[in-house]
Amino acid sequence: MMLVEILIAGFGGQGIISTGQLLAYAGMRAGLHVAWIPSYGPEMRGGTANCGVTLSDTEIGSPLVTEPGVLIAMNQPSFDKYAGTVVPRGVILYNSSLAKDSHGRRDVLMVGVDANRIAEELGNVQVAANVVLGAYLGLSGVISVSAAVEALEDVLPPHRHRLIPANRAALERGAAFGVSCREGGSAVG
Amino acid sequence: MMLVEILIAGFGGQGIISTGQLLAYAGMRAGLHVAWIPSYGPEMRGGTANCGVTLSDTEIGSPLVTEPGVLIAMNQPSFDKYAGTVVPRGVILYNSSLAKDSHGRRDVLMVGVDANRIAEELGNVQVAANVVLGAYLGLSGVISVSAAVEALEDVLPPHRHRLIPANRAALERGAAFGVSCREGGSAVG
Amino acid sequence: MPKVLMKGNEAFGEGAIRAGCRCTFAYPITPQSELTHFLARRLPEIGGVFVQAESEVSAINMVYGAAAAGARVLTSTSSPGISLMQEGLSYIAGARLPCVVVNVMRGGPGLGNIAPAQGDYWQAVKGGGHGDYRLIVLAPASVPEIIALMELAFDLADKYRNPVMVVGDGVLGQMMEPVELESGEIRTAPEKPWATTGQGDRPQRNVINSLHIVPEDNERFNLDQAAVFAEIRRREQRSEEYRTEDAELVLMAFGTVARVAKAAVDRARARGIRAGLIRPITLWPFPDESVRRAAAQAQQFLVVEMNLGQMLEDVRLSVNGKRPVHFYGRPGGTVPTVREILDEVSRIMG
Amino acid sequence: MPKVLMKGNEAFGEGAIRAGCRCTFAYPITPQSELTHFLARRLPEIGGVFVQAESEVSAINMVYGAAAAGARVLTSTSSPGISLMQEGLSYIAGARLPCVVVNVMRGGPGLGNIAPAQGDYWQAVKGGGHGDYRLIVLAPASVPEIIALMELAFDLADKYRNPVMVVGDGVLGQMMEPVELESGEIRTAPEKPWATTGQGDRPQRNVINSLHIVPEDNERFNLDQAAVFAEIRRREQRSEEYRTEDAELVLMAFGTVARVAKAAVDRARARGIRAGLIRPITLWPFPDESVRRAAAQAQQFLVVEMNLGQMLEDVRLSVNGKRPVHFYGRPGGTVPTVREILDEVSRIMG
Amino acid sequence: MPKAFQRPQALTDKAFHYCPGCTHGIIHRLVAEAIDQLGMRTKTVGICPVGCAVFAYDYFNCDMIQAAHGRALAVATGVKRVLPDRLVFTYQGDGDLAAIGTAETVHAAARGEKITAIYVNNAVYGMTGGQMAPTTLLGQKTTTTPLGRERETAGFPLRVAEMLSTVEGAVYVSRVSVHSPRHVRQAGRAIRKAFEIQLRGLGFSLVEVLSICPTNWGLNSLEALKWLEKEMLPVYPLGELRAPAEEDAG
Amino acid sequence: MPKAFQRPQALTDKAFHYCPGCTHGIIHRLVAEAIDQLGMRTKTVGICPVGCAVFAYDYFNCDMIQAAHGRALAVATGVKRVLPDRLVFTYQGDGDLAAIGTAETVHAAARGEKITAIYVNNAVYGMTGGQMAPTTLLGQKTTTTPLGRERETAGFPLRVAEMLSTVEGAVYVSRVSVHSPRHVRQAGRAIRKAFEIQLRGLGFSLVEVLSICPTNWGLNSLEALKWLEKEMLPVYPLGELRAPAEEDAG
Amino acid sequence: MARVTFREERCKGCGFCVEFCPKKIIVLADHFNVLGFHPATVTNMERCTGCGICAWMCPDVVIEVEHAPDERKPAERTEAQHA
Amino acid sequence: MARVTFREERCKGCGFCVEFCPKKIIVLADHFNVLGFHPATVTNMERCTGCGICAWMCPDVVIEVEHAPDERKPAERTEAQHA
Ligand SMILES: Cc1ncc(C[n+]2csc(CCOP(=O)(O)OP(=O)(O)O)c2C)c(N)n1
Ligand SMILES: Cc1ncc(C[n+]2csc(CCOP(=O)(O)OP(=O)(O)O)c2C)c(N)n1
Ligand code: SF4
Ligand code: SF4
Ligand code: SF4
Ligand code: SF4
Ligand code: SF4
Ligand code: SF4
Ligand SMILES: [Mg+2]
Ligand SMILES: [Mg+2]
Repeated sequence: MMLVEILIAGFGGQGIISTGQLLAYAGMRAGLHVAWIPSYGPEMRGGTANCGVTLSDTEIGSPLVTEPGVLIAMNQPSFDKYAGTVVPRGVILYNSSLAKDSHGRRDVLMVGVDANRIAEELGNVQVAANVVLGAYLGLSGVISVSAAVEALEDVLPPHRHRLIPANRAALERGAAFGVSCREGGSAVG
Repeated sequence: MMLVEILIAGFGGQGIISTGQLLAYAGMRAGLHVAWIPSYGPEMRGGTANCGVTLSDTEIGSPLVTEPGVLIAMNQPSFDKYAGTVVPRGVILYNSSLAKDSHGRRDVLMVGVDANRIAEELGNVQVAANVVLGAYLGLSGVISVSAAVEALEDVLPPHRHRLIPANRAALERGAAFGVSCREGGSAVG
Repeated sequence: MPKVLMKGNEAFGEGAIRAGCRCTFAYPITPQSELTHFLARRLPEIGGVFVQAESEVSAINMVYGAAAAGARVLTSTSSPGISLMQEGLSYIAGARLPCVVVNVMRGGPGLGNIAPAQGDYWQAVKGGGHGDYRLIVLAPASVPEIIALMELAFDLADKYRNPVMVVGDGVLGQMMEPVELESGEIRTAPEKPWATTGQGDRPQRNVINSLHIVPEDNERFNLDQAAVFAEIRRREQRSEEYRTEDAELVLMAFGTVARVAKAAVDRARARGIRAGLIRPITLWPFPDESVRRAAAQAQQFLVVEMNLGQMLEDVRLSVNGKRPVHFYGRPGGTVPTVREILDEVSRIMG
Repeated sequence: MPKVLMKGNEAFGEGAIRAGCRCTFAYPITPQSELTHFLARRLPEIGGVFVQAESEVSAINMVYGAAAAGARVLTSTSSPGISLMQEGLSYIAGARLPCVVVNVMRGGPGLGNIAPAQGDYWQAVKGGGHGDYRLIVLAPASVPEIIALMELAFDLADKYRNPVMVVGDGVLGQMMEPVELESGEIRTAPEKPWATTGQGDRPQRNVINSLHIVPEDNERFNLDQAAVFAEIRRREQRSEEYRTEDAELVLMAFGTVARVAKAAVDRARARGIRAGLIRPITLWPFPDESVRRAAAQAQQFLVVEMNLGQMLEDVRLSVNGKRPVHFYGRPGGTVPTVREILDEVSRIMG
Repeated sequence: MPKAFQRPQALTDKAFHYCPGCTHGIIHRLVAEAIDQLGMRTKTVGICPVGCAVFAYDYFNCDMIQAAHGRALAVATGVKRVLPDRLVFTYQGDGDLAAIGTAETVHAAARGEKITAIYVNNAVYGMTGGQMAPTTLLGQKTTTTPLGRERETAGFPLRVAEMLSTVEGAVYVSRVSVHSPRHVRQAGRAIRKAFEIQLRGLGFSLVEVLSICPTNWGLNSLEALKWLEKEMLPVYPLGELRAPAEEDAG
Repeated sequence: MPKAFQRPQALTDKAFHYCPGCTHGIIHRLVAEAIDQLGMRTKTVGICPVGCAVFAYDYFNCDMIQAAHGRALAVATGVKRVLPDRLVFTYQGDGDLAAIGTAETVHAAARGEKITAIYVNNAVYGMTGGQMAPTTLLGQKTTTTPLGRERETAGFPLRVAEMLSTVEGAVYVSRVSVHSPRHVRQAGRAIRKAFEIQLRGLGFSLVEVLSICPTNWGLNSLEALKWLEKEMLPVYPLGELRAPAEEDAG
Repeated sequence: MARVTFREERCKGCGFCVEFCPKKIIVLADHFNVLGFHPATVTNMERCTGCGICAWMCPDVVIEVEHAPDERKPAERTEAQHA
Repeated sequence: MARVTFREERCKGCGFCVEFCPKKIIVLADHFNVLGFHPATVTNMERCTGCGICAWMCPDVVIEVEHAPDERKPAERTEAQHA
């Protein structure tokens, strides 16, 4: 049985919500059961955003991600808040452009991705979250990167399809990095 | 065991409510359990009023008077509406100044009292209902007329105590008539 | 003091005043309007406050404010008005504010009519508002008892920091019965160090609030309240038992109906049927102890209500399958008669 | 059509549209607001009406008007908003008007929080409003099921001329799951000869009303409705049974919790405990037939809810003392985990 | 002989339950006449309140809905949005429209709903026994202001027409009275005009009708008419507070 | 050096949860400053709404009550009637005060309750995700008016200050804004004046403060200030709509 | 000449027609009707102008007015009387 | 001379102080604060008049202003500047 629970967290405006939906759509394309759930309400004020994605090969019970197997932390507050909730032997990917490993957990795989820098290199800082998602996919292989690339059409409304190339590049750059981590073990890129 | 349920009905303004309360107070003075309940709500519109009084030597169950043992009908509509609800062997006293026996029931004691005329003779048409109450007391003896006279103080607020003599006279004139009926059997006075 | 005839609706007000309540916010509705008339006259005479709110929604939220400010406070209405108060009641319970709410029930649903009914039992005892909370619910059956239970209501509200509802019906509100007003002491509210009265000399400011944005905090609040409710259940069950000692058939009824049922018990006994009556005085906490005790001996239960069968479920939960529980109900504003109940008793004991 | 990811809140709207509903009156509230966003956009596109009411009180009364005029009509809110609708719901039931009301439940009482909860079970099934009436209450557990049950909801509402409530919670409203939108036919409402549409060519004018000033009339109305309710109870009970055939322990849960409980059943079975699940789909009529059937064989019941124990009472009434009924609850906006339920199962079966 | 005056078609034959002299009856007739004049009887949906006029569904000879206390304008909104070509009116008392129904009133107006409110201001809650209404005059005795309404504790009479005349969606706001034949005539005109404006789709209309409640004012009917004229008119001046610019109606 | 500007005593030290640039924060500060200036911190009871300001009980350093959505003025009435010498204020958004709370607002004003409403008009429902408010401008896009508010279906912006200025018990009604330092200063004065009028027992006071919601307007904070100035001011003109005759305050 | 008819059984004796009849030809009768009120009645039908004012003012729609076809419309007459 | 201090950890980088400082001496820093915003800071404290406008406009009460005792009250200054 496969069941992956992923928490994606960061500032509002970092594309957290759509990155989560992208993962869910990619899971769908990969034939998995998927569920996506955002945090909602006044904790949105002050500019934080997060969502949980569940991927499973059987029916999904609760879609709430309270003890994630995987955390994607796009900024420091998110890292600080959620790093402790990740299950032992889980994975934490963090945006090392904006956050550092303040926690020092040894029982999880800790991967820093210089996502803002990479995204800026790709000409669009807004794709940073997809860089990290790409890294996760490269690292875990849970879904193919091509499924995620294809799913970009599902997530982006037609009038934003011009953004597909940048996002595709972000996923692929991230994935390459992720694969390299898998090969090289825990790393900060 | 003694249990008397009396329904008093007529136009608003005929003093129905206070006559009922007078009877209840009189019952209290006579050491009985008493309960009084008015009809209420939109049926008050259009100028009708009625109330039920229960007198008992034991605790009173429901104070609602739906099948009265005694009906005091102060006008024709009340007579028409309630004469049929009186239990067999009950008593109907009606204000023969304004109503006639439209029903012709033979299984009840039917007593007409020319109450408006008597009250006008006493100089106050507003005491007509007390004339009929007096008649009932004289007829039934369930409570002494003097208890009712004394209870006038309880019902009338201090600034209306000047009305006591007229009401007293009404009760007494009625009672005298009631006693005469008792002696003479069913009658229209 | 001599006995006076008093209307049930006035007795609610009189009881409140004797309980030390000086503060009422209400909106008129038949069949409880006399309560507002009484208090609109009486409260200003004794330095109290009567405000006619623009609606029941507003009234219950004024109550919320006055209770937060530490006052013993009352509102009163009838069925549709109680429905409008559900959000406010849930907030008051959520903020742990004491207050007393009177419901002089009438026929429903919808506009229904203004005749006596008991169709709001579930609303009162299961919580018509959202979330897990409980109202303490008292059900007087006579005008003198209204006064006594109003005094109790304010005490319980303050003791448990929880809203208390006192339920009557059109008959109870409209009827007059003799009451003897002992010149007993006017009660006063206990100290309320939590009240939002302005910080004054307190070291800390006070906050009245029902928001617990973190689910775990709200859960803790709910569990703490569950403990309070358990204590109330343990300590505050009240009922009147009438001729139950040797009863084969136990009638269960509250309020006005219980008076009719009591007469039916006597009449049944006269016919040789060993009937008895349990009259819940607290509808919540439901007197399940009494019912369980009675179920040890009685063979049958008959629940009589002015509705389609609501308290019935609480009786069934208490009896828990041990005995048959029968039901006789008259919904929509009609009052069962002694004769009807007797017929039902005969049918069962036949 | 391809599968799309859809939010639960949007699925309520999508289901309504597919049911032929073209008319929604609502007031925003977390966690159901996306429903209003969705319909505010979609309904005008298809010639429908979306009105943002000034309050939930107003919304439910607009629903009353639209239903009286013969439309399939929806409103939607979350717990505090439902409390504000209680008078209106009682009127709608009293006037025998069909409509659908969505409650995406959140933590209570009071303002509570916006997290998923099930604290409004009693309010939904026992009637939070005044008088004797019933709501038909449906409880989907997934986004696709939301769509299906919304279609059913409108059909049942029209069939029985009674309001139907569909309850979810914050999780169900906020989550996205894949749905396959078959291009099935849009349903249409049946003829409504009783609707107040202007007399037109009808020989008689129509009146929509819940006032029956004469108690006997209101009683007759109530008894007629009782017959309708009995029919609904007979015909419309729905539940999902999962591995109950040989279950020694039957879990009972609805909505989101039932999903968690299902996972717990599998895990318990893996540990050799013969567990099963009954998931009520209709909370009212409660599927007591299923429960009674299960009680013939199962030794134990465990009710799991996101509250302090509400459906618990209906389970106990159905089991009627035959088997022990246990309870595990997490109130105030917390969702039980598979692990917690398993622990509870082990404790009971241990 | 031709009828100079006869019962309007838009009234049923049922006798009113109102107290002797209660002007609710006159206002009913005026509404019915306006419906007749516009030939809309079979295309009208009326909504009656909770208040003395609660039984109006028995009196208006058209499809009728009985609404919860104060919610008639929300109900009317629901009806009109479903049936945009019908004539939809509410008939409400001052407790109903101006106390418990305040939000519904203001927002039906703000939305510019194409419905008409007939608003009967009798300065008191008639049905429930003469309590203070938002419109009760200062000093006026009611069952909940036994010493007369005091500004310090019970505030000031609410002028609904003035208030709504600040609201853009309320295109026709008029105050009339029925204490004399001339005023009855004007009232009838105003009601008809409001209906016409509705049918032309211009927006929300409200006609406030000053009315008497002899029963709860403790006066006989003729005294009550005089009291209205003497006491109410100064606080509630008559006239059109808002009307569409193009004056082609009536 | 003496402090030219420091955190007012009547604010706790808790950081606001508002979005960057949200002017709720400025308005909080102004209210707190007015309380400080009047020396009333320990004699004040504040009531916060449901809306983005729901956590205001954590921010104002005085006794605070969290009220149900729209009911703050009813709650305040309850408090003030029990504690007539306290300073009692509500802090409410436009959804809270002008939609669901309309009746409470109008009637607190009509009763002339001696309380002050701080009414934050940001033309939108901030907290719940940017739905239309009664105050949303025509053409303004919100999550429930995705094509912009249309008069035909969604009606017109409600001008609360204008509406309440017809109500006798509302003795002080003022509209201010916070989009520039000068306007912030005026807003502070108006709030203080309202409080003084309350303390003098004159009646109900309301200060409408135009405010921005960059998050739901889809603008950055500075753009939002400009939008307020350009779009909102014409619809919601600033000024004192009602004030007591004797001008001795402020 | 005009004719005024009363549905006597519905009259509540409020006296409005009596008060407002410009010709002062309406009175309340001595007897009670079924509702218990003294019903209104016209004393001298000859003098009735058919102006309809009695009917306009009657809260219970008790009164019907008929008039000769050639007369002015009642509305106009009233206008003149009450302007 | 006056001094302006920022509780940097509370700044949300809205830029109001930057925009409204009459001396234009406030900028948003390059670094992020703990909240993830670029916090405001004064570039040239010498030029600060202590007018307090930055503090008045700050929605998060981030700023405190001190000034020399002999100067005019800040309110007066502002009056002059913005009248
Ligand atoms: C929710 C609710 N609250 C209160 C009532 C009681 N009630 C019925 S009518 C009414 C007021 C009637 O006054 P008004 O609207 O002025 O009409 P009037 O009778 O004067 O014509 C009230 C308070 C009710 N039926 N429902
Ligand atoms: C009874 C009820 N209905 C709806 C809500 C949801 N709700 C919370 S805040 C709000 C509106 C907030 O808007 P506003 O009052 O303008 O304040 P802002 O957030 O814009 O400052 C709504 C609809 C609620 N909490 N309770
Ligand atoms: S109570 Fe007043 S308003 Fe009601 S019918 Fe009688 S006179 Fe008319
Ligand atoms: S949502 Fe709008 S009103 Fe609410 S805090 Fe953010 S900017 Fe301010
Ligand atoms: S029609 Fe005119 S003149 Fe004739 S009775 Fe009536 S009011 Fe008098
Ligand atoms: S106006 Fe009508 S009800 Fe009044 S007295 Fe004349 S006929 Fe009778
Ligand atoms: S005090 Fe005035 S001059 Fe100094 S930084 Fe602030 S705004 Fe600029
Ligand atoms: S105004 Fe305040 S929050 Fe905004 S940038 Fe300046 S210091 Fe930071
Ligand atoms: Mg009225
Ligand atoms: Mg707002």
